[in-house]
Amino acid sequence: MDLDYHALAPELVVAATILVVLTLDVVLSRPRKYWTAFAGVLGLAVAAVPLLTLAFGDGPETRSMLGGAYVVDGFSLVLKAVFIVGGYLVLLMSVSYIESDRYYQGEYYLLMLTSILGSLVMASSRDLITLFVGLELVTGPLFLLAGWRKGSAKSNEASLKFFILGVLSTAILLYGMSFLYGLTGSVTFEGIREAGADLLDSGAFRLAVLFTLVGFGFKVTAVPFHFWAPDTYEGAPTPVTAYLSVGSKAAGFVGLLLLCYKALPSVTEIWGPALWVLAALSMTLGNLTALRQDNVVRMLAYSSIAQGGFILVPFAAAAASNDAAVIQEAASATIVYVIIYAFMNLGAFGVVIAGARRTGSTMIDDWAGMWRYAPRLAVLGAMFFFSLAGIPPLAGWYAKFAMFLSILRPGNAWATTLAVIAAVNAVIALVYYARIAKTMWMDPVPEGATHMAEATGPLSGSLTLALGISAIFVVVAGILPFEFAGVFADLAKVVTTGI
Amino acid sequence: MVLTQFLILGALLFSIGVYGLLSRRNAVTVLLAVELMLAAVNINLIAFEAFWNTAAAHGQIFAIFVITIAAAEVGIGLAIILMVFRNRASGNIDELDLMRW
Amino acid sequence: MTFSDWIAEPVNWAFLAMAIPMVVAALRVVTSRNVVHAALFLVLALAASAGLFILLSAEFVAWVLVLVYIGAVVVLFLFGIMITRAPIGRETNLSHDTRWPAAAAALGVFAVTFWLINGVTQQIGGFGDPLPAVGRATPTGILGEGFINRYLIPFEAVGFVLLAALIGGITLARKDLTPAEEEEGARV
Amino acid sequence: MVSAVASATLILAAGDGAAGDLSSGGFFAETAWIMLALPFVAFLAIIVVGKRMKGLGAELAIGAMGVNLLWASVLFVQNMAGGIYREVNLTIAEIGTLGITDKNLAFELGFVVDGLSIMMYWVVAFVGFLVFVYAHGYMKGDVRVPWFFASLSLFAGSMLVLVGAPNLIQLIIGWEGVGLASYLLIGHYWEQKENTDAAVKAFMTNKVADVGLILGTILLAPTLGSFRFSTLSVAADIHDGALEGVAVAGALLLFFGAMGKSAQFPLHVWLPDAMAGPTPVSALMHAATMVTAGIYLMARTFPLYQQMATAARPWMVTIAVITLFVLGFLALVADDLKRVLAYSTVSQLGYMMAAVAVGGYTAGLFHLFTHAFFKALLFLGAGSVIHAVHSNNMSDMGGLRKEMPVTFWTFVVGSLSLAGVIPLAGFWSKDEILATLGHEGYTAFMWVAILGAFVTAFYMTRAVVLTFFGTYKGQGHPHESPRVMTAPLVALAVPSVIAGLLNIPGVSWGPIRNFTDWVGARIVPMGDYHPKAIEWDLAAYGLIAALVGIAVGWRLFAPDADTQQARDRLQVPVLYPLLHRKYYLDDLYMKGVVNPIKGPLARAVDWVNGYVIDAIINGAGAGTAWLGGLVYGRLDQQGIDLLLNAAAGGTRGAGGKLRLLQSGKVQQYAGAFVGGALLLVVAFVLVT
Amino acid sequence: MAWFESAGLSLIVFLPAVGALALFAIPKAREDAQKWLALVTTGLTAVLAVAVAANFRYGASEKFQFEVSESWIPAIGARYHVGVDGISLPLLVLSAVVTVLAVIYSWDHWEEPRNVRGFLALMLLLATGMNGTFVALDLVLFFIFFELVLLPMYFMIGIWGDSAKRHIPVLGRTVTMRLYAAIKFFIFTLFGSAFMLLGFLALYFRSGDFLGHNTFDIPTLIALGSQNAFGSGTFAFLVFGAMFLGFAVKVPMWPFHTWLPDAHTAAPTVGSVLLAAILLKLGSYAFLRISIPILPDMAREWAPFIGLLAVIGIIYGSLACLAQTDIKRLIAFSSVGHMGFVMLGIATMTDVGFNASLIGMVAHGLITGLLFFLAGSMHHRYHTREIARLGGNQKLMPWMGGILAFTAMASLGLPGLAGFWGEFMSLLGAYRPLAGLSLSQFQTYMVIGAIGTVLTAGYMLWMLQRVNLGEPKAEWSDHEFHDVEPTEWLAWAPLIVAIVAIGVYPRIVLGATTDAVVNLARNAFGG
Repeated sequence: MDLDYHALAPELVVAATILVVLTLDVVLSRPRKYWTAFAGVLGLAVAAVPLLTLAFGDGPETRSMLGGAYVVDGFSLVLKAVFIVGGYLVLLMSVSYIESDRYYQGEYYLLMLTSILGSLVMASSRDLITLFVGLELVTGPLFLLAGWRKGSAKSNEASLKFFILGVLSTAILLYGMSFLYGLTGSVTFEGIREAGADLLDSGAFRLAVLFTLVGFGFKVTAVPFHFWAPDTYEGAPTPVTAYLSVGSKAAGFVGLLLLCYKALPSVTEIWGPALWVLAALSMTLGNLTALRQDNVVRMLAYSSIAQGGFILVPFAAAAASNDAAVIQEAASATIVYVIIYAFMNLGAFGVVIAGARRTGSTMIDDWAGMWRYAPRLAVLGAMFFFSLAGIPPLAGWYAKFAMFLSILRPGNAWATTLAVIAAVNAVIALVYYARIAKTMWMDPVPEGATHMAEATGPLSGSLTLALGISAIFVVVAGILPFEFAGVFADLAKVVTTGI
Repeated sequence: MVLTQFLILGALLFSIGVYGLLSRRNAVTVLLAVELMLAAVNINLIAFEAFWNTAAAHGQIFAIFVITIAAAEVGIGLAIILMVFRNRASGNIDELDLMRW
Repeated sequence: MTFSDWIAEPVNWAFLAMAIPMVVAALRVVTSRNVVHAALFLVLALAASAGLFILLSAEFVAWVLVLVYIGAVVVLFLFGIMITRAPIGRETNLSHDTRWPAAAAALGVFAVTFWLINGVTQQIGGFGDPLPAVGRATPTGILGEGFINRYLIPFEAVGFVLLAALIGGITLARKDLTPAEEEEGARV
Repeated sequence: MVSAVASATLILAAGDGAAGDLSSGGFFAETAWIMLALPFVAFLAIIVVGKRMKGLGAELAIGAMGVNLLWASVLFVQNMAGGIYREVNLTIAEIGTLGITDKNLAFELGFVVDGLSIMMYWVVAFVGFLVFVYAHGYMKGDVRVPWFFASLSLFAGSMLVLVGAPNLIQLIIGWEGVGLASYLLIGHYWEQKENTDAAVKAFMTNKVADVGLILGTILLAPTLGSFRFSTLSVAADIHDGALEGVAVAGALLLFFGAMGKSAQFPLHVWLPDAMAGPTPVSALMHAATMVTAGIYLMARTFPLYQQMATAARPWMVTIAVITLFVLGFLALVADDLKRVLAYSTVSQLGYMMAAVAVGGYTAGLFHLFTHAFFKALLFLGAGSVIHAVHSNNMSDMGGLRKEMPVTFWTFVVGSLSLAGVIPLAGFWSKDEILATLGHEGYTAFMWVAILGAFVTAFYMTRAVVLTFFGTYKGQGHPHESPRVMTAPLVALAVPSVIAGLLNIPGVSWGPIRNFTDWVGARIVPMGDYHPKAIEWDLAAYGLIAALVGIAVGWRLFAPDADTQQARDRLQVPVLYPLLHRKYYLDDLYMKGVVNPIKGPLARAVDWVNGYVIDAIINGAGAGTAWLGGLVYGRLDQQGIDLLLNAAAGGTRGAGGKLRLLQSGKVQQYAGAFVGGALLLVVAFVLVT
Repeated sequence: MAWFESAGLSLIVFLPAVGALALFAIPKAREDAQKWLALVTTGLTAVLAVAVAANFRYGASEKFQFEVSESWIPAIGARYHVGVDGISLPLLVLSAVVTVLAVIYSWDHWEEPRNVRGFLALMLLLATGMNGTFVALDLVLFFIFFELVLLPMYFMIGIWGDSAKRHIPVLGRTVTMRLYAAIKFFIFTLFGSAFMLLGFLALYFRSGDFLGHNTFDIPTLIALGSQNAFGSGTFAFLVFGAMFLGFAVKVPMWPFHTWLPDAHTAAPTVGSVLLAAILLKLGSYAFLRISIPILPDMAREWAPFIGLLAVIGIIYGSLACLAQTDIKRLIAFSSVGHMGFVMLGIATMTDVGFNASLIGMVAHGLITGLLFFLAGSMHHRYHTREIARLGGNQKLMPWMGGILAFTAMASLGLPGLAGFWGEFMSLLGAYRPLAGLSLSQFQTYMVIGAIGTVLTAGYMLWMLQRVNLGEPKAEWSDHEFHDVEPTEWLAWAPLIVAIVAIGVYPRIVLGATTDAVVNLARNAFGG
């Protein structure tokens, strides 16, 4: 066993945190259960430390262990950072939400941390088995968390729908993977890459690739594999939804990235057009559908479908060219988008959580005139929503910019067409994002809303912290993309060279 | 014995699972259908393993992971079904239409 | 290889002996009007597949399947069925009206995969040949080594999956206690 | 060509002053810009402090004009003695090369002091000064005296900028400046809608004409590489045949501009309406100075017409003759005294234009010169009457010769001068125009012009008779105007009588020479025709026409000047309605052009904006929203139902459909999932 | 003053943004302090802008000065590259100065719901976007600033705009103007700029073919453009078209203009002023800064089309004005016509035409800005913008009426005031467009444009007649009207002075621009 404990440290810390939370949950009496939250948050913070030491300690080198089955390199470090920071923010948002009701706190954090652990595993996986198990580790707890509001019929439904479609997607994914393995004789990405090049013309291989993609398409809510998302997002506890739309979705993209760039770079002809179609469909249908939503969570669900489409665009770009530089740029565009999307979408959900507490509703119309009684929240809301819409100088612009950059680079007609579709969609998206801003800023306060707002009092500290972190990121990264805190600059290079 | 026969058997099983998944009303039976699909995956994996016949036995290991995960999922699924049942006194999934629009 | 060649091999008789009941059982799983019967047909199908595994020299997997599935999972199913009080007698409405489209979809899936599988065995050399591994059992040690060496991380991860499923499942499935009851439970 | 002109201009620019045998003038020529600037100073000063002054700012305006008059007089005398030429240009911007010239085209401001401009300076200053003085009395007690004098000063300044312009750009600035002042002063009593209507009409008519001026400038300037008149003159002198096309087009466009300001048919319609302004305004702007700007422009660009754009002449002279003849008739039916004078002005401007158009540079300018005196005199006289009777209408006047002797006698002098009775100024100038027309071969037009002289005399007689003879028909007791108003009348009567003597053909008055010599002091020789001796036969025809006109007028109106019959005597069928409706031109413009644009066309565009262009946009927006609803409602949430329903064969009928809609949500999602995967595989495996 | 050379422009750009942040350090109730802070910030910015103009080397106005180029987004090679040349200098100064005036005007003009701090902060943010656009020399930077103006303006219109209802044909709905206008403005502009961005990126990629590395640097791309590197094929066509969409919407050119009347009408006074005075210029400026020098051959091919849309805009805008019943909407439509002249100048592809567009932009900024100030102040007093209900304004408020008349005259292009030069030079350019363009076509444009000046005069005079002249309506008889107030004087006087000064001495603007545009035309089209 050639274990590199330094490289494994983040996972180990998270795993240890899970056990600590488990223990605390058993030991602590009910009023003290918030310590589990504290432990979880602290654990994630500690897990970030080895990330930094790995990244900057002796340079971002590639650390491979267990015969190449598990690799820690720039690519995985960046993504792990996203998962840990994103998870950290979700936990912060969860605190008051989970505390405020009779939810099972200890178990909640345990499941959440387990899911985060799964995403860490995925980021380092370099074979189908690890990838698959990691994915299940991400998803399994989420099936349960989606139904965490046990008393709510909506939550039950969310959970069941998510679960049934989830296992369906797992089955399809596995069926595809079985062929991937079967036709190449290898479960490692490297082996698949080497053998796959000769299988380009094999229909069964194509089936294998496409079924595997479909499995991940479920995670990233690509149309038409998205149907579970709106119902689940709406029904699940909002912090869980936030995590679903960010962490779990990012995990899906990690799977796609690994699959497309590490395992199947030689057969772009297979997955490129498929992802082109999924990207176009997701952007267009997601946006069009989001136009008609009255519930802010549901709207964010469709928006997240559309954003998923945007994130898929660079894949199509990579497939449209054989140039290594183009492919690298496409990969980094996806990663950049995922990073920025994580922060802004989490911010948006933070606003939703806070706004729902303020108004007692997630219906957009009930948020009318919010800036009069909750100006800071309204400012933050406008910031995150317009960032999602890609309006400079908020960070979202750079995500879209990088996406456009990648899709235009190949310069062929298909790629350019997709760019135009994306451009039109960017405009459509503005409509519903601006609609929320409009409601919060420009509509009169409905009767009685102010009293309710006064009654609920100020935001909890942890939620404020989460919103603050997201907001600072969204602004700073928008003005100085890639220079934020000077941290990611080097890693970004690794991203582009590591694949 | 050739590889094809197992693959076709797997495909048959997988398709039957698909049919069950799409047509069954009861959540538990839907879950049963999924188990059929996973069984198809396992047949594929083992058949391919036999075909490649490598020393490392990746296919079998994969199959064991699949079985384990499937078991965990059944547990999760039944827990969810149970919870739904507590609230609704019904195991039929087609009555889940709160969020129709 | 023609069908007559194929059928001449005794091992294929064994294959058919397991495959045909398996398919029939699978069909019954998805068509049975009784949930319990459906679950029991699943046992049959899985048992048949375990038999096939043995035929393919994957004994360990076969026994895992028997133990885990037939021994645990199906029991779990039966518990689930009973707890949710799904009617144990004959049921008339287990399937709903979507069964024709569902059948169409399933047929579509099968047709496509069948066609592609045929294609691959004809196009690519080796895929159509008799399976080499038959009759040569895989040493279980290799599997064990795989689990604690190359697949250590997923092995551990599966542990966490099970842990999460266990804890989460219990949390979701259990009847909520009132705070008062809980206090009492804590004291006990 | 461009280079030839450029080099010629360069020679000129080197001197930036005298050319040929002309002197560069002295101090007063050098600092002539002060004349141009003074009225603007007065304008600003009146706006700021006018209200608090004793004379409500009139003294500032009068003072400025007084200084100007002195200044202009000095220059006038200097130029009499020997020609002056001085041109000063200050570049206010370089604007680029248009890709055709070596150096940047430049916008310039400056002033030119030569025979033409000195004459104009003096006329503007002289008439202006007298009118200002007159107005000081006339406007006493008006609602906004300071603003009135400020506007007058603005006008005077703009007019001087115009006539002093050494280039087309500055000319345009002055041109539109006087237009603005005209607009402001016509609409001086802007509480009444008819006044503002008249002001807008004046502005708009001129604006239409200005299109010609601006386009003409645009045509000529890039060709020449400069906006300067001196360059234009030199270029015309060089006469490159290749440029004749541009020259003719440019000349016609400039002429179109002049038609507006100088009220040539059919753009004259604004001038009679402009009488809505206070009478001093009519006297100064709408008789003596502003309306002559078009003539001035023709004179300023005269070498162009004389040397290159001769092809444009027939068109121009035709317009001018129509103006002088046809529009004179309108004065016959007007009851408003000022309108009679206004139509007379239009007609006289036609004479000037006809002269300039056929090459009678001196003749046209001389008529401009004399006309300024007697027409200003007539207007001021009319103002004096109006001041007394508080009405513009001759039907409210009559018999005023006894009550208002000074006004009466000066008015008669003016009328006779206008009618062209020897030896008054109008006779000489009109005669020279007739002679020029004849000499240049426009004989038919000459006879029309002579006929026009008859009409002139006829309507002026009518006006004098109806105003001053018979008995008074108005309200109250009219009395002679104060000295401040009668003094300018007398001062104007003098040149109205004697000015003609300055340009008797062939007569040169020693050191002060002849009018021809004064206005001929230009950078290049004008090469125009002016008679060397009096053509007595022609003079006789003109004189006879005038005298017959007076006689007929007297005969028709004098015996029963008091009665309605006299006034109605001209109401002959066909002709009268035609004249009364002003040849229906106003109707044509309003009903044929303005109203359709303001009404249906503007509304149509607004409709297009709202219902077509914006509708497409809104439609796209609504369509997207609708599509969103469709995608969400039908496809995302229901589509699978429909799909499955269709696949199910629809055998179960409506009830079955309803049941389908209510069931199996999750399976529908799953179906879409499987279906999507299947489609992907089919599309990218089987098809490709 | 080396520091000024290097930091001057950045200060002009970012000082307002810093001011916007600093505003939130002041408690909400202390409105005076907030106003003073905003005034000092924008005032300082304007002083700096004027200082830049004072230290500008006019002899070398075709060169970028006060240039700064720093690393910004190394991953894509986008740099923080700013600088001014003769083309951008007048617009930069205009932008900085008008912002101060807007702050001064705001001093005692607040729309409901009153929120001094928020409004000022948006205004300052807007200033950063506007100033930044005019100095950006990197396509990405340009894009950021170009878009940065959207958010503040969206909120300005949406929150403080006109709450009147308006029935929208086709949509079949009655909408609240401010909401409708805000989102319309936003979507239109974003739609255009999405395509503009695609165009930028395409340039970026193609530049690599010539340089070996891809670049967003505008001067570098211009250098490539002057060698006609991008040619006139499909690529250039699409890129030009994409950028055209972005810029034309912003200008706005017919038929992309329909956001403008709604936005201008609905916006609060200061919003309308900034919108008209500065924001519209971003588009036309971008043509001169980006489209034409980088893709000259394509510009030449597009020129007749641009010219056509421009003259349609001139006529269409004027005719639409004649049909308006709302004074602000009338002024808004007049912008369509005036920007038509600006675009006609650009379409001629001559130095004179470019000059025309630049001085036209400055003049339109001053004049229409002032007109919107006036319309706002009148609305403030009459509480209506219905032309039919006004009348006799000259009598009720002589100074206000006088300034309105003055501005209307300037707007209709009276020679001697700023508005004339742009119109005149556009027509002059159209008479002799770039060699190779159809003479007869452009001369037709010239004639139509000239007719447009008549229509312009027509609606302006008609507006004056109905608003300013005549007797006041009976409904105002017992109203107390106060004439122009001190803050209004302070805000307007500089504009009035500038309109006259530029009218009499256009070198104030053209002195900076001429060498630059001559150089631009020469580099782009040779000769």
